[in-house]
Amino acid sequence: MASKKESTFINMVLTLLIVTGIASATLGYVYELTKTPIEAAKLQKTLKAIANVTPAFDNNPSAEAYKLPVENDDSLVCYPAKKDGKLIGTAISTYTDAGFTERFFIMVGFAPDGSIINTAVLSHKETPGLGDKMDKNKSDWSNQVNGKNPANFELKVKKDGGDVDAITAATFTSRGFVDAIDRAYQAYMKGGKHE
Amino acid sequence: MLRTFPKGGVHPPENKISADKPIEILPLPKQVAIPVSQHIGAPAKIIVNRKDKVKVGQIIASSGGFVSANIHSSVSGTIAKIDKVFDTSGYRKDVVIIDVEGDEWDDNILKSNDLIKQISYSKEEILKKITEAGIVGLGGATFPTHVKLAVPGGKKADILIINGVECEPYLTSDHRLMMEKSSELMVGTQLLMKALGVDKAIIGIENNKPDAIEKLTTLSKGFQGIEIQALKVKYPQGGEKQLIKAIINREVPSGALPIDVGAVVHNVGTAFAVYEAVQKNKPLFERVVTVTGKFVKSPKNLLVRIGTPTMQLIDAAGGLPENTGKVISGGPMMGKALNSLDAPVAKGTSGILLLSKDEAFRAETKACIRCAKCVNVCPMGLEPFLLMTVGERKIWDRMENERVMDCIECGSCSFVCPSNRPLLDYIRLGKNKVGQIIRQRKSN
Amino acid sequence: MSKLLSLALSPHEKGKESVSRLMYDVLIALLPAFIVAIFFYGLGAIIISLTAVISAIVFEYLITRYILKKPSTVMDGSAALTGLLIAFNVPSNLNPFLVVLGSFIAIAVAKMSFGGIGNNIFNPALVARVFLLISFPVQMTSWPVPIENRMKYLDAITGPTALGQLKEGVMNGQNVPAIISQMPSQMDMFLGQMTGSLGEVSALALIIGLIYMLIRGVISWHIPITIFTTVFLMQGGLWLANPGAFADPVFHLISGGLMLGAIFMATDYVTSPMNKKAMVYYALGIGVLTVVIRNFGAYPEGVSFAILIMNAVVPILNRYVKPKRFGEIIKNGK
Amino acid sequence: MNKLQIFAKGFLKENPVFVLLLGMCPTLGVTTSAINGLGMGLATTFVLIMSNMVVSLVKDFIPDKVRIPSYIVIIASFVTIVELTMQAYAPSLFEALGIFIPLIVVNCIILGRAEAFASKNRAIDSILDGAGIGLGFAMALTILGAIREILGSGKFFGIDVYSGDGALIFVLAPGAFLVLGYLIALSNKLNKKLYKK
Amino acid sequence: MEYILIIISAIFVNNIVLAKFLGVCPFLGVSTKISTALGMTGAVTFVMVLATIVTFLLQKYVLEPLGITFMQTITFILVIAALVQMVEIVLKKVSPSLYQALGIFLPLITTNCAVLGVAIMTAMNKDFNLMESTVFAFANALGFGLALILFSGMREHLDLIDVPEGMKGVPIALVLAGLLAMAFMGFAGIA
Amino acid sequence: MNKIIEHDGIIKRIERDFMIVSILNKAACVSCQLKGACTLSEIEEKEIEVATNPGQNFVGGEKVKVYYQQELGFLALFLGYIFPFLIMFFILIIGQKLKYSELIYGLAAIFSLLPYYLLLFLFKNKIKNTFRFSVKKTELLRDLPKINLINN
Amino acid sequence: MSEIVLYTILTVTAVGVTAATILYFAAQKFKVFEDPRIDQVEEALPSANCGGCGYPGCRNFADACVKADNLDSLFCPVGGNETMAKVAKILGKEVAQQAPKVAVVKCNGQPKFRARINVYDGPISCTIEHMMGAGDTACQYGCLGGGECVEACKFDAIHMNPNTMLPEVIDELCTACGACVVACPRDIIELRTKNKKDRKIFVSCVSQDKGATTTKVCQVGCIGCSKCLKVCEYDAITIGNNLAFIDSDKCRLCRKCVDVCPTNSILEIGFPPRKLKKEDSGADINQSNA
Ligand SMILES: Cc1cc2nc3c(=O)[nH]c(=O)nc-3n(C[C@H](O)[C@H](O)[C@H](O)COP(=O)(O)O)c2cc1C
Ligand SMILES: Cc1cc2nc3c(=O)[nH]c(=O)nc-3n(C[C@H](O)[C@H](O)[C@H](O)COP(=O)(O)O)c2cc1C
Ligand SMILES: Cc1cc2nc3c(=O)[nH]c(=O)nc-3n(C[C@H](O)[C@H](O)[C@H](O)COP(=O)(O)O)c2cc1C
Ligand SMILES: Cc1cc2nc3c(=O)[nH]c(=O)nc-3n(C[C@H](O)[C@H](O)[C@H](O)CO)c2cc1C
Ligand code: SF4
Ligand code: SF4
Ligand code: SF4
Ligand code: SF4
Ligand code: FES
Repeated sequence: MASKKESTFINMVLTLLIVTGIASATLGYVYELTKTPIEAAKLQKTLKAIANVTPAFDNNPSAEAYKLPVENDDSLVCYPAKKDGKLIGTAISTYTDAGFTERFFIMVGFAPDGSIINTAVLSHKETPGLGDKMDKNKSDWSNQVNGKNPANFELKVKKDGGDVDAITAATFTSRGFVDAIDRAYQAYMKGGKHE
Repeated sequence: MLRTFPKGGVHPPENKISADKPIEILPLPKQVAIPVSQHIGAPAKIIVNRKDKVKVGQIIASSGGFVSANIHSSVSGTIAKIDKVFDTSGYRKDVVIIDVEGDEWDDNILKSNDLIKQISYSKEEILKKITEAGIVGLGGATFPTHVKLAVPGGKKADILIINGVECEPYLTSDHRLMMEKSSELMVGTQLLMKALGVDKAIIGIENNKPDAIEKLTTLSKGFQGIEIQALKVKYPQGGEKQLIKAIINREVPSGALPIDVGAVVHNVGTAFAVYEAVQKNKPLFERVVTVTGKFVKSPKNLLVRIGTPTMQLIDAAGGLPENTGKVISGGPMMGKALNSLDAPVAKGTSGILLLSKDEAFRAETKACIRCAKCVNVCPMGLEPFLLMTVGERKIWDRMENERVMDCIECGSCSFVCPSNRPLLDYIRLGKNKVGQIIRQRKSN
Repeated sequence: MSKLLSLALSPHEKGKESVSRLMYDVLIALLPAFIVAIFFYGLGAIIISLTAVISAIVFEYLITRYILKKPSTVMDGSAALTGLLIAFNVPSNLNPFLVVLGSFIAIAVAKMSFGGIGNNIFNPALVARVFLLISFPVQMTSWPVPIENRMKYLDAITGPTALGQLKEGVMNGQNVPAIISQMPSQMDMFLGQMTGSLGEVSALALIIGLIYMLIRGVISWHIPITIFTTVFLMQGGLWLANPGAFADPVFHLISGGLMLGAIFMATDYVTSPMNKKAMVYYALGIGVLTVVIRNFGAYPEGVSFAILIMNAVVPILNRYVKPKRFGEIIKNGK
Repeated sequence: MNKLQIFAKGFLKENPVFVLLLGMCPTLGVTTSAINGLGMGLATTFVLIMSNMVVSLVKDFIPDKVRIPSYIVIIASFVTIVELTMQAYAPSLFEALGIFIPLIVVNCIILGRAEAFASKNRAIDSILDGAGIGLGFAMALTILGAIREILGSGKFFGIDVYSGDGALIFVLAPGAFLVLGYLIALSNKLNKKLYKK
Repeated sequence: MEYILIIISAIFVNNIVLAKFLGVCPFLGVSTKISTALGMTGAVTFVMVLATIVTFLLQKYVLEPLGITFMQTITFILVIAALVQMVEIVLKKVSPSLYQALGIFLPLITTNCAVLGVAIMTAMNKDFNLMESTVFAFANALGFGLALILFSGMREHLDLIDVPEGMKGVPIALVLAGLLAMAFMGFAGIA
Repeated sequence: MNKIIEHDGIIKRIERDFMIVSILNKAACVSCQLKGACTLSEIEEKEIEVATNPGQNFVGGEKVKVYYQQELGFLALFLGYIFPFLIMFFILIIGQKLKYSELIYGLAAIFSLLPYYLLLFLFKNKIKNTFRFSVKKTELLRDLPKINLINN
Repeated sequence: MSEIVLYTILTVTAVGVTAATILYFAAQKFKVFEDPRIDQVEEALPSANCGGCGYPGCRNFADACVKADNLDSLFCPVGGNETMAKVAKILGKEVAQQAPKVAVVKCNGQPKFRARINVYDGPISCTIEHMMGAGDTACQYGCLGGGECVEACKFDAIHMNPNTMLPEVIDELCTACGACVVACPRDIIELRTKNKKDRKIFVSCVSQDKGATTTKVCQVGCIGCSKCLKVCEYDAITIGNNLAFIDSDKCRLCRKCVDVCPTNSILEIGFPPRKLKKEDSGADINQSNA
């Protein structure tokens, strides 16, 4: 303990300056290092979601992304998936406030004719074990809309007179889920198809 | 609606088996053992010696302090020895043992049974006579009566309440006294009124003694200032705080005395003793004791000399039944279990109750189910279950904060508890410890 | 030996009350509701009740005997009562394993973990019910339709409860009178002809039980009556303010588990306050929370939650709301 | 104390979760599944080891009075490193652990201070100590997560253990408290048996 | 209305202790005195609100413009630790007797993960403006207080009963917290 | 009901007309096993000054109970934490209503504490006279005489 | 170096230094840390938390030791001299030696010596039974057998002997903390100076009744006959209130008094068995208690 630095004011400030300096420099450096992977990871997530809801494509949908306006000055991001320059599907990142808890986000893929190709949940805070069954990892409940065209498939849960079987004990989530799809569908059909 | 106190209370089976048995005089015993500590406060100091001859009514131990009382011989004879024997407290305590020889009364005592209605003494004279006669409260607390009558400066009594409630099951001594010595009782009451300087007295009697109510009501017309109040039957109406609340709707504050609300409460037995002391110069050396029990051969109300061994009373009531499980001095709710049948009758002994083996033992204690019945029956608004719980854990300061000292030890809580919890046992423990702590704090 | 006298401090006399007498009285008070349950739900009601009662007793016995190593308390009837109340709180087509699980949670978690009877803070039967409700929402919210299912058990035909229908309708923006008009008449509901947990359906039978318990002095009126009044007044206020969005107070009184909860569960000695003033506050809390949860929450029914939440408040009530002490005078300065 | 003992005490005798009862928030908050518990535990372990090491290396250069702030800075830096790394290479775990990652900082300050304060140890011991406590923490979290996952969703590390849903309550808040409560009771019992003199 | 929803949600539905698991250590360790729990609520309210205002400004006007939000953790913890200590120093300096009075009334306010947690939650919630953040912090403090007060009452009850040997202390406290959390789930969906 | 707050304390030293009593903390930290290790909450020994009355003889190291009126506790809480909180909140509300920038009124709210503390500083003595403690010896059971029922 | 790194360094250093400066002042102003010696002292204490020292819990005692000017009035009976020496060393203070003590139960009223006259039916608590009066037997001074002393002992040093129905102290475990002395409502337990090999001689009776009463009540009660007083060569015995008392500091364990006691109320414990000279019950009383 004898070798310990004395606690004079100068000593202290100096020490702290050095400690924080080194720490922040290190962090800044780590940040620089991880910046690219982090962004890549985020992109990867989006791309994966897009790939899940559209047929195989060969363009970069996120580079061609565009926005579609919806109510309340909000907008949805659309990712056109193209193969050989031809539009084979559009992934739309959509959301709903009709779920059980906060707003949640899903990705829906529409075929050019407006029928649903597939869906993927992006993020949600629904109750584990109930609402999270809309996630493909938890159950294949959401597959029931695949291939359906909202034009002749009422996007409502059966209780509300629609064609969708609700998740048992999670009607709210189910309602939110179809509400999100519907939002995307309406926007898409209202001229959101970018060939 | 009959009057009663508003909160709590229970209604145990009355079992007043001896209610219509007139008072009999118990034959003189061969030997008596007169305790010198028959009252709350300092024991009296013995002023006689072995081999001394004494007469009935002669003073044998004199008051040992401010709160204390004289003790008189209840028989005539020779002092055999001064010893320690078990008394109602369960401990061996000092007694004067006298061999009975004849029945020679002190010369001052008027032996005639004539009613002397005329009060010819001043307030001071009455007080003096009461002091000399060694009268203590006969309602059970045995608080020296003269102390209670000496209203401290700054306080003023405006009403005297005579406690004829006798709410304890089984006991009938007060009842019989009210029936057989009604007029004496009335005069005694007037003496007490005069001693206190009040012009109003109310005798409170529970409705299960309609004959006494009727008799006294008729009689009271001839005595100025005395009223009779019939009360709903509810235990512990005899507790003075409850009685005051029931009759004149005043609430004695926690930690205060009845005199703080202008009332003084005396038992009917006390009033009768006062009559005899003042009008007949007769010290307190005998009292009415009920000997009872469901299977006692002949339950009785006996006029007994102080110092008579308990066993003689039991013999007079047909002997000790085979299956006796418990002998209690007093009633079933507040009485004390005797650990020796030789324990002498004292001034405070209102009854001897015999319970059979079946009745005597307590049922198994179970966990408290928090049914709140004890809270609801507690006439003092305490929470017995809580007091017991903290008592078991020896948290005395919490007990003090929860007002354990307010408990009047009526036993309603233990009586009602469906889990047979010994609530009052632990509350007493707490009162004991907290009392000590408080005293220590004061002396600090 | 036989000549020895017994010594104990006073009182030497003991009233007739005993724990088992009280518990069996409550069981008797539950009898009318049980008969109604058998009438409406037949087989299911019997199976569920037997399973729950027996398993509760067995768990109580095993735990007191082998884990706590204390004298067993099964004979006092409280475990049987808890079991029966669990049964009364679940649909009559519940899987028996779930009933047993419920009994286990009630006895082992809610009761014995705290040291057994008299020590628990939360009502064991309600803990079991809410545990099952949260864990198995599907099974716990499919309600057999009365009468038709007398001989059916697991395969019963199900339908929504009145409150469930109400909540569903309100969520969809329907008008309340319109929703209620599709339901059984209030008289039918009062008698018990509606879907619901097997013991909660008949308000009439439960009120008979209440009267029995009041006469026998098992409970005092404070808790149930305060709950009824609070719910009636508060719901009445909402209803008067907006009859289109809120159901009428009578509907709320006779539907769902309000009667069962207010009469038999909120009054549980162990988990309710220890004096009458505190009981009124407690019951007030239950009433308000029930109305709030029923009208504004996600669950159509709120009595169980309301009681559990107020159970948590009971220690504070016991600590700060004291019975009126005799001789308590507001002391100034002294 | 030999090296092994330093390392091992964090497991049972001084297990931060079961015995010391520290870091309750992440313990309860992230253990909806075994994998989350393990992830959180390992992240904490990393921070503990690294910061213990750095602190014991630089302890002689830091005046006593500013040790606390310096220590906070060091720990917070490692936490941020974990945060960034996880975000880059394990994004889904990052999302699952959420707010509890930054909260490692609070936790480690508490766990690590004992080291910094009580024992002026050499770097190697400090590392061992950090590793012991950290892994003890990780073990506890994994066990808790596994139990909750099995009871609540019928899975173990994501693999079905039995069909059907399980009792949902165990993956929700009440289940966390309940399971931990009984686990601690159990560990008390075990500890008593093991360390009875 | 917005604010009322935030408040109800933070107190009942997403109670910081019972649903979000923040501040569990002081929750479990708090004394059994209800008045102390009340006092702690007051203190935590002040600290949480103050910390949230400061970190909100720091986040919005320093970290975000500079693009260094990743430094959130390190700056927040430093700022919060310093703030709490500063409040105490200032109080002790300006009025020692008030400080003493508080000291005997309360255990020290421990900056626990709840304060940091709330600060981070507000910072991460992009929708909140300063006022909403403050209300959110305030409501969370109240939620913490509510849980604390209920719990202190129940803990006091536990002191007077015979909890089985193995369950004494923390295990039974956790079971109790679990059951309380379960009861609180009844509030689901209210806000 | 119970309007008194009490704490166990030990008399640290006694001066002419006051003594220093250190409070044995009963809160979270005491039961915590790593209390010595906790930074953020510096477990601190709380010391208070208690005026001594003549006639009370206390000795150093003695265990006492410190008493304190609950209302005073709440008053202290109010002055120490609630009131400054209200001030901050009030300023925020005003700032928002007057449509200032968040930065401005945020800072204003924080710095509003300065004048508040200045005020406290000015009233230092008044506050000192308000907050008073009293101490009482703790009844240690072992000092009690035994119940002597035999000799009454 | 990118500007992000620069910003990072700037802000964090700024924040860090300010914060740290505040923390520094905090540390200075508060002088917060508990005296580390408290921990050290606590470490040295037996952590029995028995209260034998008069403080609730070892830590409080440690605190008091650290704060006290001298250790004269402070003693941990559990740890004894050894511990106090350690504490003194840590604190650099002086400590006075105290002779080790041990608890003895001064009642030998086994059922065979003292007949039951009643059956106590209340809760098992010596104090409550004591409030009732003499209790099961006619001795109003003797042990009630409720085991309140057993309950009070934190060291498992007292047990109820099922044969004698009396508490028995295990000398090796007894730390002389005195908890049992406090617990017993009848003052039956005494702390006596420990002799070598745990030998002890004491009057195993506390009855202050007159000899005649005592004889009736209990076969082994002290009747205050003074025979032992006369035979004791070391003035170790005093008689008061009809009761003999042997001062453990003066007693030299000569055992003369044991032989003369007509009621066998003086017990010798821990001695090698004597040649059975007398064939009376005295020997087996002692055996049963040894
Ligand atoms: C704690 C809790 C969590 C819940 N989580 C969800 C959920 O994630 N999604 C959902 O739709 N409903 C959720 N609910 C609402 C109920 O399950 C609700 O009764 C149900 O959604 C409507 O009933 P139904 O689906 O059976 O018609 C939750 C309720 C509670 C109390
Ligand atoms: C310490 C003490 C002092 C008392 N002082 C008075 C007194 O000054 N005046 C009085 O009328 N009664 C006094 N009493 C008597 C009580 O008021 C009461 O009558 C007595 O305790 C019997 O109460 P009980 O019959 O309800 O059991 C005193 C009692 C006690 C214990
Ligand atoms: C629970 C309880 C019940 C009592 N019951 C009676 C009773 O029935 N009759 C009676 O005269 N005194 C009864 N007392 C005693 C009275 O409180 C009071 O002491 C007595 O009436 C005062 O009169 P005294 O001083 O003449 O005895 C009872 C006391 C208590 C605490
Ligand atoms: C009036 C009354 C109501 C009761 N209600 C319940 C109840 O709702 N749930 C329960 O588990 N036990 C109930 N019991 C039984 C008993 O009190 C319960 O098992 C205890 O909570 C267990 O400690 C009740 C008992 C009585 C006397
Ligand atoms: S607590 Fe005291 S006053 Fe109350 S019922 Fe019990 S014995 Fe009677
Ligand atoms: S009457 Fe008995 S069981 Fe009921 S609350 Fe009181 S003590 Fe408990
Ligand atoms: S026998 Fe008595 S003195 Fe000895 S350790 Fe036990 S309680 Fe302490
Ligand atoms: S020695 Fe005292 S405390 Fe021990 S059992 Fe005998 S009477 Fe009870
Ligand atoms: S409070 Fe301890 S980890 Fe959150």
